[in-house]
Parts: sequence; structure tokens; C-alpha cells
Amino acid sequence: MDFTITDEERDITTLASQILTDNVSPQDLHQYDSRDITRFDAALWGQLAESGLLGIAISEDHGGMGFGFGHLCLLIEECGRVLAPVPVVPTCLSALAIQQFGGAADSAVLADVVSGKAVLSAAIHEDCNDDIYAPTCEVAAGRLTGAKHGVPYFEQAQSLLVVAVEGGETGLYLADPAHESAQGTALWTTTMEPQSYVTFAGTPARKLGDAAAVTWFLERYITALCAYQVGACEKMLRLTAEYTTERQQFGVPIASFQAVGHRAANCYIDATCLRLVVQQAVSKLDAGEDAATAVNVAKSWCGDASHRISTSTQHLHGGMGVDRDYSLWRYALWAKQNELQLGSTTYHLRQLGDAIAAGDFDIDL
Amino acid sequence: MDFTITDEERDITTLASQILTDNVSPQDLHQYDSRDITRFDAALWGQLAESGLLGIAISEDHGGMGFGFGHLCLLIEECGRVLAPVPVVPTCLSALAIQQFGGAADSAVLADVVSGKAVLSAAIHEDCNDDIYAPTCEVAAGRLTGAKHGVPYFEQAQSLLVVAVEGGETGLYLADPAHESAQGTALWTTTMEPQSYVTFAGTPARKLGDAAAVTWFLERYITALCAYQVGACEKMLRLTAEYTTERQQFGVPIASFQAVGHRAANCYIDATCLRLVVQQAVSKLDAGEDAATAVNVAKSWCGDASHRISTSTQHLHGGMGVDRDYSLWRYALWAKQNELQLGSTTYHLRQLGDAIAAGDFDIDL
Amino acid sequence: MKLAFTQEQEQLRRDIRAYMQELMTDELRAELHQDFKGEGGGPLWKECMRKLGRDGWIGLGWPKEYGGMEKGPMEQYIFFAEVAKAGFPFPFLTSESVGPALASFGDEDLKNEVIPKILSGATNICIGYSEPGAGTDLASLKTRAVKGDDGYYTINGQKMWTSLAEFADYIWLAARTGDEEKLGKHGSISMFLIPMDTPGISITPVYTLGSVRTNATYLQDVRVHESRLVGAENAGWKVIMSQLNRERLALVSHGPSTAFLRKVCEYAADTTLPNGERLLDQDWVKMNLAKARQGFEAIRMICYKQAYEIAKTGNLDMAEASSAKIFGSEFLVEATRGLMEVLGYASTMHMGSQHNVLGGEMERMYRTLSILTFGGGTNEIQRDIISIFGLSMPRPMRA
Amino acid sequence: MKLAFTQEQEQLRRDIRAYMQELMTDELRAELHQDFKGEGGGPLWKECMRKLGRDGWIGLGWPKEYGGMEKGPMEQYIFFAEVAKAGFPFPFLTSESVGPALASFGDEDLKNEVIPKILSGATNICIGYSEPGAGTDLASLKTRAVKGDDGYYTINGQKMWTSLAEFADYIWLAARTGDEEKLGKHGSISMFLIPMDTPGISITPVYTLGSVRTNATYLQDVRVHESRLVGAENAGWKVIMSQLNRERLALVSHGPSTAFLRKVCEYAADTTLPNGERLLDQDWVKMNLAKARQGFEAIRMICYKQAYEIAKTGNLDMAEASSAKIFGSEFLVEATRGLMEVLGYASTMHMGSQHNVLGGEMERMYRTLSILTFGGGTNEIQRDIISIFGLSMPRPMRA
Repeated sequence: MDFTITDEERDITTLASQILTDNVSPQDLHQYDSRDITRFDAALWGQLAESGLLGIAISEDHGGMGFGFGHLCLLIEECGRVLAPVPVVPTCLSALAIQQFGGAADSAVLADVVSGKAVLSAAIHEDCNDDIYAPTCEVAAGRLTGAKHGVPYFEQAQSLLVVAVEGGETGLYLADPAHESAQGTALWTTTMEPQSYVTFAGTPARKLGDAAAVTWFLERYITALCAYQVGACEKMLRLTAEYTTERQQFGVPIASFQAVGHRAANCYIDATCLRLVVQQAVSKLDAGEDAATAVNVAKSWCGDASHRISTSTQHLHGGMGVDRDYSLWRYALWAKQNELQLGSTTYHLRQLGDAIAAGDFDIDL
Repeated sequence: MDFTITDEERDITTLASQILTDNVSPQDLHQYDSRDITRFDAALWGQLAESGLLGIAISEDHGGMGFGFGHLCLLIEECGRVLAPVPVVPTCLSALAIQQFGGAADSAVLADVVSGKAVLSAAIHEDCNDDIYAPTCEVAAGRLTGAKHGVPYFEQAQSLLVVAVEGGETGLYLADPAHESAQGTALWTTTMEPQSYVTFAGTPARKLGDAAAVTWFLERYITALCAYQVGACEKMLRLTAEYTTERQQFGVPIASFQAVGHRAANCYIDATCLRLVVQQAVSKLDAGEDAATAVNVAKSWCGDASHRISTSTQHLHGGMGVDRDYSLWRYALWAKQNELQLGSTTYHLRQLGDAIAAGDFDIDL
Repeated sequence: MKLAFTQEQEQLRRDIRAYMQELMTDELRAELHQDFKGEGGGPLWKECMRKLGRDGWIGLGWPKEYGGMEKGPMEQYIFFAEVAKAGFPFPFLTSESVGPALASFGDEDLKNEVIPKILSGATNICIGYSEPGAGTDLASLKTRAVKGDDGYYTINGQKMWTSLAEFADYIWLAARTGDEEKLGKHGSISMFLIPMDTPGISITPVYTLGSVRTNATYLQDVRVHESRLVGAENAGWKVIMSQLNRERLALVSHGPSTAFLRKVCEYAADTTLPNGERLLDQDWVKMNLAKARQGFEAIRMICYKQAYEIAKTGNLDMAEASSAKIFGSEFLVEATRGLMEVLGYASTMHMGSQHNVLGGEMERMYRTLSILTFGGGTNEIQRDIISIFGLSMPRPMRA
Repeated sequence: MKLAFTQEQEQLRRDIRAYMQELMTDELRAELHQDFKGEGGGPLWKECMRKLGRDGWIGLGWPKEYGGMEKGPMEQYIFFAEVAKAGFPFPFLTSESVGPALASFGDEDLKNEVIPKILSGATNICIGYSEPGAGTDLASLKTRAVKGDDGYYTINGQKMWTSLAEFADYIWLAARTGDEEKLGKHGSISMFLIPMDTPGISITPVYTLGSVRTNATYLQDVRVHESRLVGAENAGWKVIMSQLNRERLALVSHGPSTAFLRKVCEYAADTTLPNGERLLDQDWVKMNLAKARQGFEAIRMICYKQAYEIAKTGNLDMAEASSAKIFGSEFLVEATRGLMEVLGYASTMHMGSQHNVLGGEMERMYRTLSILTFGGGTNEIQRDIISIFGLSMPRPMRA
């Protein structure tokens, strides 16, 4: 149980934090609040590539840093802290899966990710389907048909991972988003993150792996969203501690009211628990251990903590929390999007319950 | 939506309150804290009979007052307020069902209830069966077999209502608890209320009614437990308001700490909601309307509010809450017993969910 | 005690529901669903308000002398809940809280000028309480009204969160008129009802999370005649309290929440999962819906109880009103969370998006909810009120 | 960062588990399950404590000079969690909190007298902090120790909630030795470690909800030599704080909660409903169990983090320790509720009853839980600590 942050880890966090806080202020984000400008800061994306951060978890063979998933999550956490307008999560997670399951033919796309040339995306959600592990999108004879909801940065993506079913077996596929048979409809998402509803009418799709590969990929993608919320939740909490310390009512900072201090303390507890259970999932995934339960625990906590911290910090800010000229309101939207993306708290508790019913009774064994 | 308390209603509450507070102090209850003395105050039982209160809901033909279920719940609420050591709930609820579904042969037992001669009981719970509406105890050719758990005051009871199944149909039956084929094992309950585990090996049982009668009976019994908790919860809250106002720490009453005041306020909200949803169920039952949803709502609230108020008031009392020389600790036990008796919060929410799935979408219609 | 509607009330409820269904045309919905215009103010909405006025609904509970129908508070609440269920952004601050406070405290001329306009749906009033430094601590407001010899006050100051000011005809304004040192914080405030077109009043928009516009309102040397006072000079605090009590009830009506619950139930009944089962038949879905129902039933009862109290005594029990405000606002946040789980990830899509669920209403709902826990008197103050007045506990420490 | 046990730690855990399974005989359980004797003190329990001492377990993390095995805090926590899982009432206040505080602050003679006895399982220490008027506000204690010229203090006062005093050999006593006016509330308190058989000490039992006996302890002209001081005169407050920090971690170990979760899972797997399905396969049962698991996993990680911090820095982060205390105590109450729902109505039957479930352990668990939220420093104080030290917010108002 070694919680020590290594020098490498600290360096990555410092570097990411510096680039991101230099480039992403609430004023910078304001331009994306209407739908006029796509939420994608190409200059920032270039800087992240230049610093090497986009290749953290890509092997040195492809020009990356050669670190693992855990190090990537440090970057993602910092993205969450500022709500960075760049597709780090879909791109880096998809690249991770391509690196793991792809072949020699995929070297180029990985190098493009490292250099910032490529954005990648993943098509997972489906309409009226509450199980991300049981898709209805179908592959037959190398052709994909069906529809996917909420595909992030589809319009920018050079390559697209798809969770689909073939002959009754779930698998992980790679499809070309530019193929004419893949039609995207731009969605208006709560966070303004670019996402599309995509229909596939016989889109060429190459199999990367079977159900185990899907699990490998989804467990990491889910955990990455959790890491994003670790950063976002801590930022919401920090903003609240500062605001309530400055804001005076009845002649004192409102933070000196016990009800205010205690509600903030509850958020602190949630943020602490969230960080720990996410670290647990990251650590297990990094070690290649069975992480199913740890991931369910992390994502269910992610939904709970994001919800409670978001609503509590909104409340403690009063009117300031909903004012679009302040920064907190955007965090409320990301909290909700990430709570519901890739399975709600209830979904992951159900999965956990199924595992328990299958005999997973003991925490320590 | 007439919330007016009538003079009659006020008189019953006043009379019940007077008799019960005169006769049931924490010191009086202390004698039942070990298993040496059965938790049944015969003198108090006699006084309640003498005052006419045991016959509130029994018709004047049988010597009762001729009021309805709603008036009975006022007495039960006062019993909950002091945790009265008398079998008002099982006796009066069973009597209500006998009056509703019985015949001329049952006049005597009703008269005995009114005069305080008879204690009645009801056998509902079963081991390893989470559905009180689907019993496994079976009746065939007028003989009852099976086992019931947690039968209150079985040893004192003159007559026993039993929820059982006959030819696949659930029904309400009347059995003789003194029959040799009905063997009771005394249980040690958390509240010290006398209860027994009863096995029936061909006990004569007379059918009072079908599944509709079971529903009629259980809905009222469940609601009566809720009414009991309305009184108990309000008392816990009142004790807490007083204790925290007296108890000084840091030179001030601890109630003047906002965290203390607000936690008590949360209990007040719970107690307010509980009272209202229970009144709603009582009102619908009294009017003979469909009360299934209202009863599920009331009992699920009963469990939630009892749990939250019990744990909060325990906490706010600190060590005093667990001290057996003070009175609060007993309320914690009744809160738990009544939370789990006749279906937990989750059980009643599941029932509510089933009703919703069956099309009960709208609150106002 | 008999907790059921009378036959007349039940009929009224059905009548209003039918009426509102007809009123809510697709065109009106489209107008209301525009970002930052969803709270009303558009041409179709204005037309509907006039119609509601003409048909007597706005004045349902008002005395006949003002053009009302003199029904009771219960009927008024039934109306209000049904309107909310229909999704019509009824300007309840005007008719349900400012109006009654004006009727209680205003002088005859002012009442005769304004109330008939309220009841005919022809006027809107925005509320000028909050200031940059005065929110929860409302009584510390700094907007100052100085009376001259000519019977005119000159008002200077800044108000925050003046919602609907962009199409309001009046502002219901709290200002300091007395000497705070001598008269105390609460005893030196007066209430004014001032036409928005009075020279010196200006507004700038403030855009919020919920796609709702609110405003900052500036008052620079605004000259207002003393006849615009509501109640006596320096007696404004009790007018404010009266208005706020009414506002709280309106804020937590069970109308919108139960309407959403119904929509989600219908969606779940109509949605088939890949395995062929209805979404509605999943145990976890039933549990989320049941939990929402459990809480909404309590909100419904607590609101009826409030309406009953107003009818019976003309007043609200302080602790019960605060309980309604707290539970109504906080439970709605929790229930919405559970309902969005049922609707799934697509429920995070905006109203303006293709492939949204339930027309994106839940996404907007989510964004508008958070103001309820601090608006209308923050829930911390409400809990203080409960511990003091409901439980007779000593006042929590304040500076 | 690598959040897993080393192979050695994992082996240790398995060894302890096996050891404890052997230790917990049916006879011992029967002794422990008696009302008001369940926390130890019986002959079999005493024998087990000696055995734990002989086999080196109590001193697992202690320096060799005291007879310890010099393993780290992580190993110590692993031991403690496994002992708790086994249901053995380990007197952790003595070995896990008073012991370390004594080692940090006591002088050599006192340490040499007491610590070997602690590590051999031969002695118990009860804690004398609380008084009738001093609970949360511990520093307002009134027990007074007056020093005479002969190097002896004379102590008078009354202590509350002195659990285990009936079979303790020492009392760890806080008393006022200095002038409160001059030195302040906190600067005038000293700590003593006093043999319980010192003349003038008497106890009377207090029986509690959880069938646990505690005591009121009276001190009348108790004469204690200055060599019994722990730390310097008037420097007792930091000794108290050190002890309490360790106590908090021990209070919220994930051991007992996860042991109960496992038992309930096994019960649900073994229980068949009338329709032939396993209780464990019901969706609602799975959800209740999953929710318990979700929280216990966090408690587990937060406890390991604390053990890591002690190993790494010798100290606990204040805000994290308070988070562990709050979440550990409050979540356990909620999880127990859900687990009792799974066990059903029969789970309300007492240990001594026939037809109980899981031997009635949940019923007792329920009755013993509530003390955790105020014991060891009430959760209100813990939340204050978090807002001050974890969030750098100003100190909440106090009188």
C-alpha cells in the first residue's frame, strides 16, 4: 500500500498543470459557451503534444514517453481541474487500446497521436440500451451497422474505436469515421463538448479484440472519466473554500457559519474517498490485476461524489454559482455528463451486485 | 384537504395522553429492561379499557365507541410517544379485522377486547420469506400448518389472526392460540416486546376472508405501526430539543451550534413529512378508498424517518443517548423494530415500484 | 381530518388541466424553449397571460373587488400546481407573492392601479432585494432612498438577481430610508413599487447556468413619489417577510416535479431494451421511480397543508413553511438525479439537440434546480428558523 | 504509487486470519456474547490476551526494546483489522492509542513498568477524560490534582464513560494541575497513569444501549506520586491529542464492517425464498450489498492511507484522519441499515433469542454503532477540523 508519489509522477502533474492553467482560464472557456465555436483549442492541443504529454502512455517506439495508464490519469486529472477544451480522454484512451490490441499497421496513428496530428474517438453509448457491455451495433463480414450516441469529437477524429457485436460475441473494432457510410449528426451537449450521433450503414471495421479487449478498454475509459472528476471535484471544492472565505454576510465570512463549513467538509470527505478509490482502480489496472470491482467502485463513487460536490458547491456559492461570468457553473455540467457517461452510479452498483451474487464476498481476498 | 382536528379527535388524544403519561414513565419501563418481567402492564391495560379507549374503533353494538380507524391511530400515536407496555396495536388491529370480516360468533371476543379481558394477536411474518402478502403457512380442510415468526403477545392472546394460503389463494384466518397443535417459543426481541415463534401442526383455523381481506388487514396494521412511529419520532425529537438546549459545552447550550440546530431541523422535516404521509394513508383507509400507494409511501417514510431521527437524536445526545438510565435508548430499539416490521423501506418502495410499472404514474389522479 | 379534495376542487383541477393542455401549443413551447427566453416575455407567452387573465384564472383566489373569483387558497394552489405541471412559466412572484403582499400592505390608490393589471395578466413585477453585499443578510442592504421636501424620494443603489426585469413593468424595491443606527437594520427599510420606466433605472443582463436570464439593476438618482411606498416608511421589513413566505410555497409546488415523474414513467413504459423488456420493468428503474414518488407525495401533502393553513388562519406556520422550502428544493435535486439515471446518458443532451430525450427538458431542469436551495431565503436560514420556531431551541450563533 | 500489499504483508494477513479463526472458539464466543460482558474481561478472554501477547501479536509494530516485533504501522493495521474481523474485542485503546502515547511522552520508568505488560496482554488501561460537564469541550474538565511538598498530587473529581474500568489495571487520567486563568484551559492540564487500586478510586457501573457496561469513576483524595505524570506538568493536552488521533483510526477500521458484509452475503447465498430463488439473487438485495461494499471499499482505502502516513511521517494528516472518523462511523450506520433489511425482521432478535439471524450479531451491532459518531471526538468537531485544516476556511463560530 504505497501511496508515495514518485518524482516522475510529480513532474507530469506539474508540467500538465502548468500548460493547462496557463492556457485555460474561465475567460478562455467563455468562447465555447455558445455553439458558434467548436470546443477544441488546437493551439493547446499542439502544446500538449509538444510537451510530450499526449504520448505519456505510448511506447517509445512510437515516440511516446512509455509510461503507463496511471501516469496518463495524472494528465487527465489536470484536464478535469480546468475543464480543458481538448479531446485528451477519447484520444489517449483509444490510443492505449490500439497500442494494446493493434498491429504494425497501427504504428502511424499512434505516432500521429503523440505528435498531436490525430484525434481519436470511441463509439460506445447506444440509444435505449442501458448496458455498455452489450452493444447492438453489429459487425458482419467486416462491415459495421447500427447507431451510436454521444460519440465525442467524431468530426475531428481520424480513427474510431467501436464496441460492437459479431456472431453474438462482443468485440472491439476500429472503423474509419470518414467513410461515407458513417454519418454523424452533431449533438448539442450539456457541456458543449463536441459529440455526434453516428449511424453506420456497412462501415468497414477491423477487429481489434474480443470481449476481454472490450473490458480492458472500457475499464480504463471509465477510470479515466473518474480521474477527470477527481480534478474537477477538487477544483469545485477549492473555489468554494475561497469564495465562502471571502464572501461576507452578517459581518463575517460565510465560511465561519458551521453549516457552511460542515457542508464543505462533507465535500472534502467525498473528494478524499473519490481520490482513494480511483487510485485503487488505477493501481490495479496499471498492475494488470483484475480490476472489475475496483472500477465499479470508482465509477459509482465518481457519480455520487460529483453529484454531491457539484450540488453542494453550487448551493454554497448562492447566485454566484449559476452566474455564467464566474467559473463554477461549467463544473456542474461536467459533473452531470461524467456521472451519466459510461454508466451511472446505479449501473455500476448493479454490476457490483452481480459480482457479489457471483461470489465476490470479501474485500480483502 | 381538511387538516382540521375535530373536537372528538382532540378529546381522544387528550384522554389517551393523560392516561399514558400518568402511567408510563422511563422508571416504569425500567422493570422490563431485563427479561425477568413480561412487558405487559395489566393495570394500564385495565385503565385503557375502563376509559373506553380499547373500544374506540369497535361498534357500539359490542360496547365500543364506534369511531373509525383514524381515531384508533390517535391512541396508537400516543402509545408510541411513551412506548406503552401494552398490546394495543395487535389487539385493536386484529379486533378491527374480526369486526369487519367476522360473524355473530365473534361478538364475544370483541366485547372482551373493549372490556380489556382479551388480548389478540396476529401471525404475519415468516422465516426466509420477504413478502408478507405471500405466506407459506397453509390451510387445508380447516387446519393450519407452518411456522410464523415474531408473533406479538402470543402467550397472552385469546385469539390469533393468521395470514395463510389455501389452494393457492391467500386468506385471513382465525386460529386458537391455546390449541395444543400451536406451539410457541418465546423470543428475545430487541424491544423486549413479548413475541413468539409459533409452529402450527394442524391447528383449527376459520377463514375470515380472502386476499382482499388480507390486504384490508395488512394495510391497516402497517399504517398503525406508522402512527406509532409518528408519536415515537416526535418524542425523540422533543427530548433532543430539550437536552441540547440544557446541555452546555464551550459555555453555551450545544443547541446554539448551527450543526446541532440544523441536524435537529432535519429531524423536524422528517417528522413533519412522516406525519403528513401517515395522515394521508389514514384518511384514505378511513374513507374506504384505494390506499395501497398511500400505505407504501407511509411505511417507506416510516422506515426512513425513524432511522434518521433515531440515529440523529442518538448522536446529538452523545453518551446520554446510550445510557440506560435515560429514556432515549428505548426509542432507538422501537425505531428499528418498527422499521423492519411488516416490510422495510426497500420492501415498500419495491411495492410502490411495481404499482408504477403497472401504470400508476400520476400522483394527483 | 379528511385529506381529499372536495368534488368541486377535483373538478376544478381537471378543468384547469384540460385548459392548460389546450393553451400549451407547440408554437408556444418553441417560444419558451429558447435559451434565456424560457421564463416568458415572448409575444405568445404575453398573449397567453392575457387569456389567463380574461378567463379569470389569475384572480382565482382574489376578492371580487379586484376582479377576482374569490375562491380559497386551496383552489389557488390547485391552479398554480396545474399550471406548473403544464410547463407554463407562470410569473408567480407577481401574482402569488408580490400581489398578496401589496393587497395586505399597499394603500388603496396603489392597489387599484396595480392589482387589476396583475389579475388581467397585463403586468409583471420584478423583485429588487438582493445587492452585491446583501444576499442572505438581506437587511444589510445599502440602496438608499432619501426623502426631499417635495414628497419625492431620491434613490441610489444597485440590485442583483432582478429576474424578469427585462420585461417587468414595476420593480418591488427595498431601500433604506431611515437611520440604521437609530432604528436598527430591519427598522430602517421601506418598500416601494416603482414603474420600471422611471428615469434613472437601468439594467444589464446576467446569464445563468439554467439558460435563464437575470439582471443587475442600477438606480441612479431615481425620483419616486411617496405614494409609491408600500406600507409606512421604515416599515418595509414585514412586507418583505410576508412576500417571502408566499414565495417559498410557490417555489416548491409539487406541480413540476410530478409532471416530470409522469413523463419519465411514460418514457420508461414506451422504451424497449435490446432484450425486449420494457425499461419500466427493470427493478432498478422501478426503485428510482418509487423513490421519487415517495418524496413527491410528501411534498404534495406539505403543500396542501400550507394551502390549508393559509385558508384557515391567513398565515403559514414558520417552521412548516421552512420545512416545505427545504425538503421541496433539496429532494427535487435528488429525485432529478434518479430520473436522469433512468433516462440514461442521452438525457444530458440540450433541448436544442437532436437525439435528446423528453425534448431535453430534464437537461434544462437539472440546470435550473440549484437556485431553489438558496433562492427565496437560503436553506441555512430556513433550518435556523425550524430550530428556533419549530423546536424552541436557542438561536444558532451568528456574528 | 502502488496500492497493493507486499507478498509479506499478504502472507501476514492470512496468517493472522488463520490464527484468529483458531483462537475464536465457541466457548470464547459464548463468554463474549454475554450482555454487559461482551467487551472482554472474562477468564477465556484474559487467557487469549496472554496468548496474543506470548505469540508476539500485540507488539507487532513495537520496538524490540519493549518486546515488540518492530513491524511497521501497515502491519499493525493489518493485524488490527483482522482481529476486528474475527470479532475479538481487542482492547485497542490500551495497545493502539494509550500505548503509543505513553511511548512518546512517558518517562523511562513508567514505560518500563507498563509497556511490557501491555505487549504481553497482561494489562488493561481505561481512559479518564470525560466528566459530567466536559465532553466535547474536554478542556473544561474540573478534576483537580493539587501537588504537595512531598511530590504527591492529591486528586479529586469525577470521570464519565470510563469503559473497561471494571477490569482495568490503570486509569489514563486527565486532571487540572495549573491555574486556568494564567495558563489557559489547555495549558493547565496534566496526564497521569495511575494504578486502579490506588486508594480513593471507586467506580459505579453505567449500562448502555449496546449491552456494553461503562462506568462513572470517582476520585476522592487520591494520592499519586509525580512519577505517575505522563509528560511534564501542565503539558497534558498534546498527550491527549496524540492519543485521540490514534484512537480515531482504530475506531473506524474496516475490519468489523467487512466481516459483517461477508456474513450477510453468505446468509443471502444460503437462504432460499419460497419461490425457490436465492435471496442473494434478488436485485434489491444485490443493491443493498453493493452499496455497503462501495462504502467499505472507501473506508478500507482511507484506513490504509492513514497507516501509510503513520509509517511515512509518523503523523496523521488532521483532515484525512477526521474524514476517516466521520465517514467510517456514519457510513457504518447506513450500511448496517441496508444489511438488516436483507436479513429481514428476524434480524431484530437478540443474541440470546432462538430463531435469530446470524446469531443475533446484527442486532447487537446496531445497538453498539451509535457511539462511534460522537465517541473519540464528536463528528461536529471533526468537521470543524476539516474545514479549518483541510480547506483553510476560517474557524466556525464558537462561543
